[in-house]
Amino acid sequence: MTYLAKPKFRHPSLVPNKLGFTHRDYEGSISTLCAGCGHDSISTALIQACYELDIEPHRVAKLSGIGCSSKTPDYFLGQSHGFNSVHGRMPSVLTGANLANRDLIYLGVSGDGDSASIGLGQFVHCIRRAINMVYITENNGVYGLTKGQFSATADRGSKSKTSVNNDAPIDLIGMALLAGATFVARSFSGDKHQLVPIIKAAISHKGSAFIDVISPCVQFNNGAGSTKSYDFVREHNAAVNRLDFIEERDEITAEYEPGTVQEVEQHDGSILRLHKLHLDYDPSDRVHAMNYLQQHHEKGEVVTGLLYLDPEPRDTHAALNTVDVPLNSLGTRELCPGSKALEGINDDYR
Amino acid sequence: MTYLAKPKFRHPSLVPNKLGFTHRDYEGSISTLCAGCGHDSISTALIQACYELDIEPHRVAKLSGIGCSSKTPDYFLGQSHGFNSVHGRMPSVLTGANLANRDLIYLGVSGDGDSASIGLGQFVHCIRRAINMVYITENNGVYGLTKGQFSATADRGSKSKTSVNNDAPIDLIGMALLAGATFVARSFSGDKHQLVPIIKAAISHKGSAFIDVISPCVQFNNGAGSTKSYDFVREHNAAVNRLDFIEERDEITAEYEPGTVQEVEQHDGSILRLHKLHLDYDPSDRVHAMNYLQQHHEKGEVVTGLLYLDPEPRDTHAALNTVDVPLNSLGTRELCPGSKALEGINDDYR
Amino acid sequence: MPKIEATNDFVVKFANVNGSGSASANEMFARSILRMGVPIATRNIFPSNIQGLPTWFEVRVSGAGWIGRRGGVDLMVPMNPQTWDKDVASIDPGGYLFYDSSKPLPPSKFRQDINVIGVPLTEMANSRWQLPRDRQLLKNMVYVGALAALLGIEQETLQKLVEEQFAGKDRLIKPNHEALKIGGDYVREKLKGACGLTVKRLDKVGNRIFVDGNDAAALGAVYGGATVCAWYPITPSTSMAEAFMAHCKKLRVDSVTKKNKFAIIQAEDELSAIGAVIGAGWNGARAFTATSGPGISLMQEFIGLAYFAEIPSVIFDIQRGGPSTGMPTRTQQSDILITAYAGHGDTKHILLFPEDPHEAFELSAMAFDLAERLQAPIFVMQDLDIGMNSWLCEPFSWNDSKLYDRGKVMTYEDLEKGKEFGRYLDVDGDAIPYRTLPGTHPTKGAFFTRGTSRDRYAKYSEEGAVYVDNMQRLLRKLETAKKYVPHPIAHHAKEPTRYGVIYFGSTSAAMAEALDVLESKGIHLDTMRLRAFPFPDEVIEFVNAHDQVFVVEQNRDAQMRTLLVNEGAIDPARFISILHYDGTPITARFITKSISERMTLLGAARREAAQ
Amino acid sequence: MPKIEATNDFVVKFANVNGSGSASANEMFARSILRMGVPIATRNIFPSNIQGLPTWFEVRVSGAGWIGRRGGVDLMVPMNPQTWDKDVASIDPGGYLFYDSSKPLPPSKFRQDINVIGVPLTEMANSRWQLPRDRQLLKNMVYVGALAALLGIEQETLQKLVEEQFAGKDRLIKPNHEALKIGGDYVREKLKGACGLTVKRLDKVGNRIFVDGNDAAALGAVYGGATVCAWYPITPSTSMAEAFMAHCKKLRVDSVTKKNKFAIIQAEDELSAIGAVIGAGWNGARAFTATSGPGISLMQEFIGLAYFAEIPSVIFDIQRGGPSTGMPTRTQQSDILITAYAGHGDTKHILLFPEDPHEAFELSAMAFDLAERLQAPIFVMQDLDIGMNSWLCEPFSWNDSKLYDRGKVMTYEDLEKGKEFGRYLDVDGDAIPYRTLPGTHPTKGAFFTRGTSRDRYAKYSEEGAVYVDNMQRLLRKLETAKKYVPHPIAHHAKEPTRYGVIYFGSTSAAMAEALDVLESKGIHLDTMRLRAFPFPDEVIEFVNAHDQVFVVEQNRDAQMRTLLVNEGAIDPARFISILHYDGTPITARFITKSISERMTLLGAARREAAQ
Ligand SMILES: Cc1ncc(C[n+]2csc(CCOP(=O)(O)OP(=O)(O)O)c2C)c(N)n1
Ligand SMILES: Cc1ncc(C[n+]2csc(CCOP(=O)(O)OP(=O)(O)O)c2C)c(N)n1
Ligand code: SF4
Ligand code: SF4
Ligand SMILES: [Mg+2]
Ligand SMILES: [Mg+2]
Repeated sequence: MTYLAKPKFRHPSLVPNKLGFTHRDYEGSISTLCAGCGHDSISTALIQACYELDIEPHRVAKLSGIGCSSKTPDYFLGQSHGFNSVHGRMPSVLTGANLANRDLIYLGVSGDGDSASIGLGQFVHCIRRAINMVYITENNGVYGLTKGQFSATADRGSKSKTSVNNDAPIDLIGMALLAGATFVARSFSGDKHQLVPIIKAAISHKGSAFIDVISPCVQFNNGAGSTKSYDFVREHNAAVNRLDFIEERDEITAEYEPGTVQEVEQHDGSILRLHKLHLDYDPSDRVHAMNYLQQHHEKGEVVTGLLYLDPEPRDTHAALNTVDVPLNSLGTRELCPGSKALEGINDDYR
Repeated sequence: MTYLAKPKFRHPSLVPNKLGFTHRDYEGSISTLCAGCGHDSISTALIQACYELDIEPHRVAKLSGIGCSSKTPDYFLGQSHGFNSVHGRMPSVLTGANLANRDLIYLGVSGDGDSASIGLGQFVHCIRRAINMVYITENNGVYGLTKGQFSATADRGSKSKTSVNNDAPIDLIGMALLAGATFVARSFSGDKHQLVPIIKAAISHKGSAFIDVISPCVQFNNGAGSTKSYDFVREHNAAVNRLDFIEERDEITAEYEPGTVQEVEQHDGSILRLHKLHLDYDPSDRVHAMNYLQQHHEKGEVVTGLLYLDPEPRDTHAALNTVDVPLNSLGTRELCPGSKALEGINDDYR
Repeated sequence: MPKIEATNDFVVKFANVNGSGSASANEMFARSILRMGVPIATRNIFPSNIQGLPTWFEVRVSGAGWIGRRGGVDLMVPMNPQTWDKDVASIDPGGYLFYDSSKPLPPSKFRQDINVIGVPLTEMANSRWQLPRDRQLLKNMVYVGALAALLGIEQETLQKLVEEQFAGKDRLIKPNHEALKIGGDYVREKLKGACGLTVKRLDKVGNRIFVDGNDAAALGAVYGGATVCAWYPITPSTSMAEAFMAHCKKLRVDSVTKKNKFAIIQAEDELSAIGAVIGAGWNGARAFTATSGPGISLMQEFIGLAYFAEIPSVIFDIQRGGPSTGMPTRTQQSDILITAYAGHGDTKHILLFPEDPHEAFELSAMAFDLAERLQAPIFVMQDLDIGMNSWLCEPFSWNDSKLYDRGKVMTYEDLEKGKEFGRYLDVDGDAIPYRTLPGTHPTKGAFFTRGTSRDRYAKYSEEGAVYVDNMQRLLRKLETAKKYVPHPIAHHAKEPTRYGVIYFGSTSAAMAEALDVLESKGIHLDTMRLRAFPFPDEVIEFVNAHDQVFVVEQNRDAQMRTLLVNEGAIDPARFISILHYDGTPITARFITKSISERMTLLGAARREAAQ
Repeated sequence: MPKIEATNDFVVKFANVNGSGSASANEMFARSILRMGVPIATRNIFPSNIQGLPTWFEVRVSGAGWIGRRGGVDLMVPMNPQTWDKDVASIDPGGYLFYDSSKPLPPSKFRQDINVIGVPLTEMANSRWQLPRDRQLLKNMVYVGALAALLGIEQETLQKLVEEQFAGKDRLIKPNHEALKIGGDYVREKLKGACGLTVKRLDKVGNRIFVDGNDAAALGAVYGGATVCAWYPITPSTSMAEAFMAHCKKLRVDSVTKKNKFAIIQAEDELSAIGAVIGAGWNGARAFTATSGPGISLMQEFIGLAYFAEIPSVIFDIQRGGPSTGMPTRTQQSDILITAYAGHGDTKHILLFPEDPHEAFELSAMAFDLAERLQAPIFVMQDLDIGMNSWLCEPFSWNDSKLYDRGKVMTYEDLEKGKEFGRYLDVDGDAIPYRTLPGTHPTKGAFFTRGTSRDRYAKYSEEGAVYVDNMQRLLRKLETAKKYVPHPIAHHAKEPTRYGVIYFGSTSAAMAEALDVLESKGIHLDTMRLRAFPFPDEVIEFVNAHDQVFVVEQNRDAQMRTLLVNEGAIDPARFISILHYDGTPITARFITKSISERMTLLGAARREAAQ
């Protein structure tokens, strides 16, 4: 919000995590977004999640498109490399980056305009290709940076100061499920307690994880006619579950009512413990999830929580059978077949 | 297939339709596709449908992208204007054409590469905008024209001569339903009896009608490992209904078992009579349809038929509140506010 | 302390924070001067951001009528602490610093060679109003009141502007009037004579209008008969599409049915926007899109299609700072090559270069005639400076007797009469073929439009000769275009000279002033203002008639000079490029300085050669 | 009847139908001549279609070693009834028509001034084989056998080729051998001496290889260390990506783990392909895409990003006939401007121009070094003629002592040592800054990459001076590039001359021959073959050292001349453009004729001036 120098004492208790990093080590530049913008809360949640996961900040690569949302990677993880690419095309840039170095954590940050309007094709294709990443849309139903036009996620009938949206909305969650994402969640920028564990679980998921975060634009889409306003989401938020993210098995101690808690172990050993809020919701069944979401969306509900999880995710690198070391670490010796091989090749062309 | 001059006596009985046009009047140039290509059968079905509907051929505008499929508009309706635009972008060109003249029938013809790969964004957006059109994908799971690479609709695990597809497939029907298409059908190029009435119904539908036609590529994707081959589709075709298209109410005479037939009247007075083959299938329920399709797709079935119909379709022109006459028919007098108005406008700027 | 003394000839600059509500106060300040009959030029400098970052607003007051950017600041109003240092540094020696003196500032924050005028704006506003939002907004009006009093701006004029502004929201009028008065009173009481800058009523504005280029171009599109607009938001073109929507709602709704004689869609991206324009153009409607550099890049493939398939289409490029996302809120003329040669393969396109909003209106309307006449994409090359700043310019005018030129379209009757139709046949020898619109005739005139090569009858062909035939016709069509596009405007210097200068677009205003200054220094230049590409013959003649020609452009790579050299087959040595491309509008001072320096060098060289 | 008599110097052309299996038979015919030590050049002319349309295959036999297209046909083999008339018309007087005489044809179908050689191919094939597919395929081998006998091609050589071709499918060898024999026997019995064209064993092929440019460039990418390839199918670039895949499978699979030291993705379109290349380049892998004109158009925005954000990336443009979809299966050099100035705003890029597959291999490998050294997109400008036709060229070679030049990358150690890091800081005075790769160091060297303007430390900035500073450095970087790119290759004519000729890419082979012919006519030209843009200084020096310079290009708009004039500040009057752009490869005959005509005119003008 402000342009002032960074305040010195924001965190009275700078408790270091396992790696010895404090919260501060996960922060970025001061945000230049509007005061109260939902996107800033998502940045905070990302900082919190990485801090709690004891991630080395520089092992994260942050990629984004263009928009207020796409600016945010500048505002967290200042020790990570970031790439603010072009509008709607972050998914392909992230795909290439991931191919080049399978060893980093890829965080794709985008907006609803960036991903559902200009970038819809890339969004879907990057997911169907099973890129190991966390893909977050900071979804406010408008183009913030170009001053408030409706984006493709605005619901039909949404009203802004100057117009009404007549087009059918793009359902990014539905698209991601259709395209084969193996981790799909929806959350709300105003609900840090829900969002932080979801981000943590997504980071530990070794496949295409997609999180759609409703993130109100206080400047252009927080009014009464909007289904992306703070008030609307608060009132219509229908969380299907609450997630605890647990790094190691032995941390689990408490006992729960049978049927109310579901535990999923991920490949890296982490445990996702889902407290069922809707007992009939089964996040392991993709078709069920789609159906549930569609039905509840028609009723005007904003279904949130971990919506779908495949504990056996796919990863492009497995499909491509690439070597275990990052491709960018291979040098001349490993890559160049040399002059000897060339002699044989020349012969083939004679 | 051949380059020879058009044979003279292909239709022994050239019975004229109500407008006095014969079948021949709906034909186009000789196809240059491979012998046996599914796309040619779709052209034949289109010709048949337009003939039976007594459409004036020149009232149809045919638009396409690039590909074998996108070449086909040259091979039917030779008296219609056609526009073979650029790869993957037919939807936007069609959208503009439709805005310019709401009085023509718009036929968008595309391929799976054209619509699901490069053109996915435009495909979805043109549907969510509720453009009054018939949008047909001639879906063979490959890029025919560039010689057989997998397209985005190829199922995971599909095998071609040289490779296996590892990416999740794009489900165009699912996408169309998600995006708000008001008429959604799937058919098979090898099943003319199913396809022709579907095309007729789609043309009479005054909104975004989408038909995905599985259309085997005999050259590159008709082998054993393909889910888009003639054999596979014949074996796994699970038609949920059969459609009779009836132009006027009084034509209806026969009586049917209760529950086996469903009739829907469209805005133009035409009747769609659906013979239920799966009694539990309800094409008027979008969410149900999506769920059914997903479930049956997971079982390896190719569900065909009229999958979804909203008898009250939307049309962009209604949303935009455009005048009833085509915009392209308005002249200087209707469009130019003139010098008088300009004086007042100048004043506003002082 | 020297004091700049000037009447109706100075520059005031406001430094504010994005989203603080200062824009309308500053605008009112500027307009009050205009209402006093004194020409002004204003320029907004804003960030690519919504709230909280620095913005500036520059008001040039020029009784002489110069409306380009002059350069320099006589009176600075730094309301943004973040940029204070730079703002203070930017004042010309002897100039004025008008600041909010509510909080004391250390002497190091000031300069010795300027005149400091403090007014406790915050204090005054806070003591009068309670609500934070009121305090913030009305403080802006307090400084306007104070400045008006300092400069001698008539209070009634300002009051009237307040009334116009808040017509309908009448309860806002009183506090705003009061704020003006509070500021004014303070100055009248405590700061009499503090400022040597004065506004004095004149009669130099006449019937001119004050309007921005996007608004004007949008109106031009309404008058030009555009019915279809497909666009995607991008600074600085967004306001053109939005203005088109606004004008259409006023001017294009059928009075009886209340239905719209227009269709505007916000596309999902620029590829879709240009696709829709091409679809509509193919189908016989006048259609356009408005975009900026990144959009132009994305549209390349489609533009190539429109060129080759010969589809009328109009593209407004409101140029901003490139390359890539570049400087999205800064101005440049740097999309010239990418538009002139848009698309892979051999292509050439038609570009128009309006100099101000008045001409933006005219060329915008004309673009639609040209598109249909020439069956080609037409680019209207605006820039952020024209597009998003209000300019004082001649009022719009329209000749009611003129009908739209719909170009060569075969009708049902033509076809019925048996007129020969070949879509790409050059019947008239001007290389422009006839087209038919979809749905024209049941059995005649249908053809297949494609981006692949085809013969004169639109039949697909891969024959070399057929391809070449078509490509040469397309070149000849560009020759024909030279007759139709707006011609350049030339002026002879007062004295015969072997030197010329070529310029175009938003450079025009600064150029006029620079020429005046140069002339007063004894530097005489014949001038030519380009208005279109391809260049009509007189452009090449102009160059050939001079030993040396300056080409003034707002880009790094001398893109217009490239076009001149390449298309005119002119020796590059003839040209001297004057390039300004830091994203700010070019100034008269910059041009004057650059040209005089080069002239001195040239003179020296000549003298040396003569020895 | 005159009879063309020639040994090892003639052109044979086959006319076939797409998908009829003729390609491999024709290819075998051609290769048999090569195996006899006689140089050949082959060219495929095929439609944008899969089955049923006309294709041609041209085999030039040249003992002298000319491998450009010559023009003209000495022996025509028209196996496609659809194109019979044109095919027959294309034979040089005195030439030969070899046809399937199974069905009688009326005399009107022939010409008086050519020699007709009929062989009942269908009849012979049908009487020997029953299955339709066998009949079709083996008929092709019958004509190959017959032609071989006619021309004196060694039967054993052909038989051996059959064995190599069907190695592994051994049961196919016998019928193919038999087919060859049936055709050969017929000729030996009935047509002795019917043809004056002869192939005679030579030793002119040496250790040269016969390979197409896409295959070669793909291999170059393997040798150049490319690990990431993202592409989208488009003719004529598809085969390059497919060849890269094939080479990688052979050369880049870890022998122990069987895992791949490469990642290839077929993207959903060209925007995605170039995006992935940029992402990989940013992340420190060597990455490329292969595409053609429409893809280049779509990539413009991303290329601008790569330029401005300085991301190593390699783009192979296999040029085809433009504009728009144009002539997808024809060749051109018409993407020069759109690549050199790709992207909106002020941009300039680095282009490489291989002359044949050998150089395609070299420049392909080099492109990856250049990309990382210069931190910029590098375009390798091939065309369909090089890319999709097999060329006889020098064998590939590699210097094993060479390590990849990874450019200026700061390591963990550098950062740890406290070396100053500013992403856009010109530390070494060559305008190339240092970069860090993601993940390098826990607390140092991270930065934010963006397409917006920023300062030397990668911090976002909208300051004019900061922007200009960066843009000027980018220009200087292009100056630096001139040192690294492959230099042009110049040749002095035998006699001193004031005339020069500039050419590049696939024109090279035809040019060599044309120069030889011109020299024999007494026309002497100094030559320069361009290999890269930006032009090293010697290019400009070459032009300045000659009165007139021909520029030979395969496009309509003289695009390379535009670059020369513009970037070299050269008077366009110095250049004479020789343009060939009908989609067929330029021929020696065309160049010879065009240049001699112009020289005659110039000579006449000179004589006139002298009078
Ligand atoms: C090619 C291109 N077109 C248009 C723009 C202008 N633009 C910048 S941000 C934006 C929309 C951003 O919307 P969204 O992704 O929802 O982000 P938000 O600002 O709402 O967070 C647009 C259209 C651009 N930068 N590039
Ligand atoms: C921008 C662009 N990229 C690539 C191509 C090459 N291309 C032509 S057709 C095609 C694929 C067509 O596939 P599909 O739409 O499935 O049609 P099919 O041939 O299978 O019927 C491609 C990639 C092109 N014409 N334009
Ligand atoms: S405009 Fe909206 S999205 Fe952008 S920073 Fe402000 S509140 Fe956030
Ligand atoms: S390649 Fe496939 S899609 Fe194309 S014409 Fe042949 S069979 Fe049909
Ligand atoms: Mg948004
Ligand atoms: Mg296909």
